[in-house]
Amino acid sequence: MYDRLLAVPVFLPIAAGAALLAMNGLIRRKKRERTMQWLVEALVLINSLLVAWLIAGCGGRSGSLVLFRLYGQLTVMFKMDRMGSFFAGLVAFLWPLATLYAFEYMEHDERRPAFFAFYTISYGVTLGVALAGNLVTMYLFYEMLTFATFPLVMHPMTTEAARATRQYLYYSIGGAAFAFIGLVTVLSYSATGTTGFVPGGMLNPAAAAEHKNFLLFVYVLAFFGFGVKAAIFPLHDWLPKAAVAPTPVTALLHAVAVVKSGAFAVLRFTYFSFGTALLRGTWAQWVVMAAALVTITYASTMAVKEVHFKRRLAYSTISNLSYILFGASMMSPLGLAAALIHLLAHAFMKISAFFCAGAVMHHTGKNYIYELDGMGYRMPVTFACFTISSLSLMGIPLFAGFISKWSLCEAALSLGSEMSGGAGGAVGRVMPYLGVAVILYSALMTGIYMLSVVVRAYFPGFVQQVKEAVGGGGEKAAAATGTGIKDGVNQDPSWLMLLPLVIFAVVIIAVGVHAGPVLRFLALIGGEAG
Amino acid sequence: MSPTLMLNLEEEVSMVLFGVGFTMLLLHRNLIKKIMGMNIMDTAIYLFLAAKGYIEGRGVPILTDGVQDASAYINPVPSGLVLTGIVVSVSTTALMLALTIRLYERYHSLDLDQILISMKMEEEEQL
Amino acid sequence: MRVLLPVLWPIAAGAALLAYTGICNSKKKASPGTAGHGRITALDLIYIAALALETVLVIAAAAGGGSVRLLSLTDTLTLGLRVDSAGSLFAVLTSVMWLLTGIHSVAYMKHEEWAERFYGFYLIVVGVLVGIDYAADLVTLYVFYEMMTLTSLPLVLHELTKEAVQAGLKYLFYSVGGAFLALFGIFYLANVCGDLSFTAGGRFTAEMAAGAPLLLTAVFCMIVGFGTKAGMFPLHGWLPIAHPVAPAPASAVLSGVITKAGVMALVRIVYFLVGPDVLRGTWVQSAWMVLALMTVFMGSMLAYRENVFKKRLAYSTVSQASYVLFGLSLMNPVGFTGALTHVVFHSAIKTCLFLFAGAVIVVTGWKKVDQLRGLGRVMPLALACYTMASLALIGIPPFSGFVSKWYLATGSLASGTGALGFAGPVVLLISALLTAGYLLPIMIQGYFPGQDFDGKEIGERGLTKKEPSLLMLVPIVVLAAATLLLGCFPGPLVAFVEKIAAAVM
Amino acid sequence: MSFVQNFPFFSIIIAMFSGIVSSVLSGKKARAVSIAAITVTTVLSAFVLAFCLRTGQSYTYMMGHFPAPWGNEIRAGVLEGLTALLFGVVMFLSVVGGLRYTEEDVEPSKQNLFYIMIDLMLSSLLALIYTNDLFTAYVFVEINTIAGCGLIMMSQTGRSLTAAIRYMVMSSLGSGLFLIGLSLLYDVSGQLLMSPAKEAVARIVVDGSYQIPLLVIVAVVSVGLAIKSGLFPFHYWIPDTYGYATPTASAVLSGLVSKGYIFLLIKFFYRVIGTENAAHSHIINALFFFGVAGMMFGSLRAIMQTDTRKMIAYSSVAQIGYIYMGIGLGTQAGMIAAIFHIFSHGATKALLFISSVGLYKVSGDRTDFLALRGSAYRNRLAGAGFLVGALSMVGFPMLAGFISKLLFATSAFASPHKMLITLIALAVSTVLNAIYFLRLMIGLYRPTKSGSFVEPAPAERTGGGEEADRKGRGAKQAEKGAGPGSGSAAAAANPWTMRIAIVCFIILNLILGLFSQPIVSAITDGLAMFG
Repeated sequence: MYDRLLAVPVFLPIAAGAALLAMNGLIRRKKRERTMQWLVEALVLINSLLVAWLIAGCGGRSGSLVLFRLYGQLTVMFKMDRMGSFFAGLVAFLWPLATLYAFEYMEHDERRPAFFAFYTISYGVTLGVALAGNLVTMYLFYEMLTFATFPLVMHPMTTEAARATRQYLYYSIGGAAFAFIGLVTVLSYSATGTTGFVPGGMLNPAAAAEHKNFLLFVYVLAFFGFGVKAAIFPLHDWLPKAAVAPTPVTALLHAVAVVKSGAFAVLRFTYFSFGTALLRGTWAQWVVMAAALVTITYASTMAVKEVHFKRRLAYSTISNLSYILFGASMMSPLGLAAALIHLLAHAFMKISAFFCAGAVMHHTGKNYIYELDGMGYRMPVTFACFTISSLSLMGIPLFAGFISKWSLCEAALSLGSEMSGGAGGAVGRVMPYLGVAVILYSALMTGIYMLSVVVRAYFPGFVQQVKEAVGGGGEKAAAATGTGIKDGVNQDPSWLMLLPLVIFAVVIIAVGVHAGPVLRFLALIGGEAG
Repeated sequence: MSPTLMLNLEEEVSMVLFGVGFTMLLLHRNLIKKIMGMNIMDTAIYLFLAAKGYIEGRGVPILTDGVQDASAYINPVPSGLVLTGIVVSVSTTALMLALTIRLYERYHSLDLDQILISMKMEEEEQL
Repeated sequence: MRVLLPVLWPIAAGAALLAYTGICNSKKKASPGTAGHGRITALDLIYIAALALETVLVIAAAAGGGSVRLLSLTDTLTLGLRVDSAGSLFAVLTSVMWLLTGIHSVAYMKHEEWAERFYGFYLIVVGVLVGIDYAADLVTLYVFYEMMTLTSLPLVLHELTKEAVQAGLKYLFYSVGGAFLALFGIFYLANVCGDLSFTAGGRFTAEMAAGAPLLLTAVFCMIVGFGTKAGMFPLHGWLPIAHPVAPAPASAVLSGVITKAGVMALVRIVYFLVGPDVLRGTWVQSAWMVLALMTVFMGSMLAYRENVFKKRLAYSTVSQASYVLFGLSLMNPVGFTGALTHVVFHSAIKTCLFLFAGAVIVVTGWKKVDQLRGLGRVMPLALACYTMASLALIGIPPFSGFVSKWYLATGSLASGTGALGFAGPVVLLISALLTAGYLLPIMIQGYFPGQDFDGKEIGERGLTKKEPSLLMLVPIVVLAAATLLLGCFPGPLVAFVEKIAAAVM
Repeated sequence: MSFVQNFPFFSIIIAMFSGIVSSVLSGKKARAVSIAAITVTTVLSAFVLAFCLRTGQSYTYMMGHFPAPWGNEIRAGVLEGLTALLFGVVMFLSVVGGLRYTEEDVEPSKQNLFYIMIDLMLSSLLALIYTNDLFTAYVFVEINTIAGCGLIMMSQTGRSLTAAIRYMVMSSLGSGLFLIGLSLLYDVSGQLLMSPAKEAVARIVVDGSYQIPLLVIVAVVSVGLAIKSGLFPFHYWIPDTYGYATPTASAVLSGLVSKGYIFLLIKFFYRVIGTENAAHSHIINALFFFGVAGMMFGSLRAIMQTDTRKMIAYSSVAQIGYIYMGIGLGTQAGMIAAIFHIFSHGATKALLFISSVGLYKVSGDRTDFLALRGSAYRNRLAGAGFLVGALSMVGFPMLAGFISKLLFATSAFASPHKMLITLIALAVSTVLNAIYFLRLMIGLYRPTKSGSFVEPAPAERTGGGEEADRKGRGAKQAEKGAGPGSGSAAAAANPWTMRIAIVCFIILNLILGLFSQPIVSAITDGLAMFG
């Protein structure tokens, strides 16, 4: 019974979304649309509760369900193991809140039913990635994710959106095409003839040793292939462009679900298919690690240069995703755990940041950083949450980001001391330390690009000048020029948007202050798979 | 010259003819000449086949005066093939000629390049 | 609880204050800070009371000792506070300076907007600073260090001019950058050492150091990183820009106290975690000494050429903070004693000087040095205090600066670092001359403006004999007196510091 | 001998006779006859397949009981049955799906001719599949060519005439080469029936004599059939041919005809030359090389197109490249992949051709990308059909294309030297496919320049379109008849026959994608029966 239920959370939202699409014509009237929205929310919530129940019911034992046989040994199979339950839990936590947020954000949109339909479908597909029990299933849902989400990117239906969608599709499918090589290779070299995930890898050691260089080459291809969704340099360009989508999409999909699926896929592929024993200390490891580091450096620098609010956050996402990939590329238990904790932390931080950006855009129509002067007083709660997420992104202690950064650097340094024996050659001796340096550089850049927004919002730089110019009636003048400081106009969005924001902020702090339980759980995953 | 070259004269001729026909069919711009090339090519093959089937000093495989031993006749299969081939080639030629006529009526040219050019111009006019 | 209170109380009080004003703002009430212009309000009193209570709590904690565990971030990362003598020295110094400057700020903020916001953050920062001083391990220290950067930021860009915001951002980015540089060292030490709690004399033995190839690099990163806050070259660029744009009380504590947070961090790392024995005689020590000396000289030189009064003081801080760092880099007890005593002295002196500058701005509105001619006619008493503080900073006996500089110079000569050890006193001497060159002319021009000075402006604006208000004057006088007293009777302080030095070396 | 064993012969004969009968019938009746013939042959093929699966072996059927080497033989096995069945299904759906357009595009007086050509085409395809005699194969190749040419020129535009003549020229070249190859084979082996010829070839190979002629034979036959099936670099007739015929003709030509030749080539390799010998000759490497080159070139050219039909046609060039790549791998697995791709591409490409016509019809009969913007909202079913087809082409899991891709990729591991090239070529080709198909697809789901989802194109903007636009968006609305102009256009573009065809094609794609296992094992069995 338990096993059979595994498929439900995946297919329930997909079916619901499809039904919604089919009924598109019926939902015309405003009132019906409200009902529709709450039904969607209820469904998503139920689904999340189901996931929670499944995770709780799992309790270490890993249930699995073979849905059907695609071809030969290729089965579509779901499995609830620790790693899958971690990602599934994360997604299930975020989705209902994001849907709630979307209600208000999309309230003036004309094609809401289509939006919610695809949004809900994406939920199921993302859970599919999380719960996939073998590489084929994961690949399948990975591809489906591309197609479930591209209508959302295209939602604004502008030329810009179409261009972004096109690029998104090309990149994603291109990536999947290379990941496919990895899939086939794993299938061919598999010890069992299947592609099921096995902690520590599942390649046939003898065959693998024989064709080691070929396998490493394929690994690098597949890393970049899956890495496309995780926006690895030089395949990152779609992500900032995709910021054209409605904010709930950018926030949930392009900061969490889709991109994390990419990172999750890389982790699965590295730790559960190829196995770290084969990869550690090889040139392939250094290549992928270097790619991750280049991405971090590049993206955080670009984020500083970017003045569009959402695009800046998107660049930040790129760099943070490569934190995860950096963790993945360490090929060690600590690295895996660190990657996963950053996956968690970044999910909350970035969705929160994007939601704030969305709230600002939705309520004031401001898209660019330089328009945000004094917004901190107009939308106090929103910007409080934004500040928390910014600090966390920077890796300030007591916030979740610090924990993940700490874990990553700890993992990198222990890799460094491991490699100092010369196991990874000259490159291997330098890379881990270089990684730490890059992370710190990126943290500084994060500080620059996030806090400059915060400072601008709370401390608009021109108030005094306005005052001096106008003389006595300074405050009124300041209010009149739209700085909003002290003018008491509260433009905070309604609870639909604020509730998710506040919950995320609380989670960020909770994880930042007491991460022990989470880390212990992740250490288990790392221990079994590293 | 290799002595075998003189022994297989028919084959050589047919190969040369095949090459001539093939080249004409492929490269000539004039449709009629293309068709002629095709026919030359086909004919070359028939020559080849006929030469293969022919056995020195034997008769046509047609029953004229009662049943005779098979050794009296040349191999009948290639002859049959040639006949079939001729039928096929005639019908193909007919079809191509018909097509050529249609094209000529439409574009007043037999030159394939010319036809393509006038076709493009015609389409542009339509747009 | 006794350890926790001095950290928690001001943070809570400050947060409450901010929340209260926030609520007032949103209800469109008149904000409490600006109400009753020029008079002392209940809010001001509460604020001063909170600061006074904080001083009491810190002293109580220092007297009582003890330790407390705050949080466990992860299974290996725990945050805790522990009172020890070095921490107590800094904490008491901080809270006293804070109280005095706080009193001054009440008067000063009558001329500024958003006083309540200033009060709120001002309170929070002192809690955070005490947190740094009492931190039981490096991670805790780092936590409070970052918090300090963030919470002191609103003080820097308080005036919200474009210039102030720019300066604030510069402050922020330098500090954060420095902190992240230091973080590399923290990561590394955590990886090598595991336990990062402070012990006098350090945790590293020679074998452990040998097993950690990057240890020296890590320490150097931390020195440069935490040195940012103390304005050490090469990350000093923010200081002369950020300190002057803040309101004078904020400048005073930024220069006088917050720079010492960087010093505190370095004391903890070098003397309580890594251990001076590991570092002595390595390239790290030499590099550190060179950097410190360069900063000393450069700061003085720039101060000498600077015309804006507060900026000149800020450059002076660059120079003086590096005296302290130089003392620490010597890694011998004498140098250490000099450094820590200089912390106390410079703190008092620089706070006094900045408060004086603030008073000048409030009373006359003058900001540039060449405007200050004839200041003696306006505020003779305050200028007298300024003179005392200046003399102390130059290091003229019997003022306090002399004592610390003496220790620094002897420490340098005894450090066994060869040429650098001899270069130290020379640079200190040159810097002292420059210090005299940039501080004393103000006094001289103030009292003796010269023949051509007609004092017309002073007369016209009715500034004659217009001392700053009592709230401003008292802290200045107290601090000036302290410089003299500490210089005359340095015994107890030196003894206290020497005890710490003995413990760590 | 079971009665079922006669079915291959019956199906060929039925198809041919229906063509002959149709010549004296009216267009409508010819259509009925033709559809009936296709249905019957499909059913018969299904029986043949079932029979072969049950008995687990193939059988040879002597025509008129003349034994080899004089007689003519038909051979049926699992693979033949399966191919005939799938070809029949695709043919049926293509004809049914294009019924309305055939009526529109072909002159009334020539309707019956069109169906005659279809019948002949079917018969020749079946003959190509079943025949065991090379010369018979040649004859039917020619019939096929003539029928194909007839189908192309049916719409009688200038374009289609030139396309037909080009097709004819290229086909003649191919046929000529094929024929000379046969003659040479006959020369060295004395056989034209496949099975004895194979024995003869085997003897020759063992002897070590006639090595060069054998190589020439393989080369000439391969090149001949490659020309006919449009392998790069002999592809240049394809775009015009597929692009300007009627929809049914395009679907059949692209989906089936070129595949018939490839099937013949595979048969030639297996049944005459022997896989070992074929694999050892360098010809196979050449096929591999040109296959890969075709994949790239076709896709690149497709990306450059702005006309939908031509884009789909160039995509065929690329897909043919896939198949030749599979053959060129020279392994059993590669061959299986190639054959599976014959099926999957047949089903997919026909779907694309049929559904794209539905889109043209709601866009004022224009085929350029700009005019097609938003057409998927105006004609939802055709849009969905196109979407499925495009996704299958890109290799989306659960659709036919994915399994093909998977089979190609896994088969690559059996030939180490070509492994990496194959894998990378597949990946790159996927990307290229994605670029041109998805670009168009996004366009289909975008509103037109004026921001409407309903009205066809700026040029054809009508009052009805505007009205529909004002009342509400989405084709659903339009279909309800809110906007007379576009609403009726959508309805007219989707005759029920076409709806059925598209839905069936989608299902076929899903079947090939989801339940490929039995099909692949059937192919494997069938290849084993080839011997």
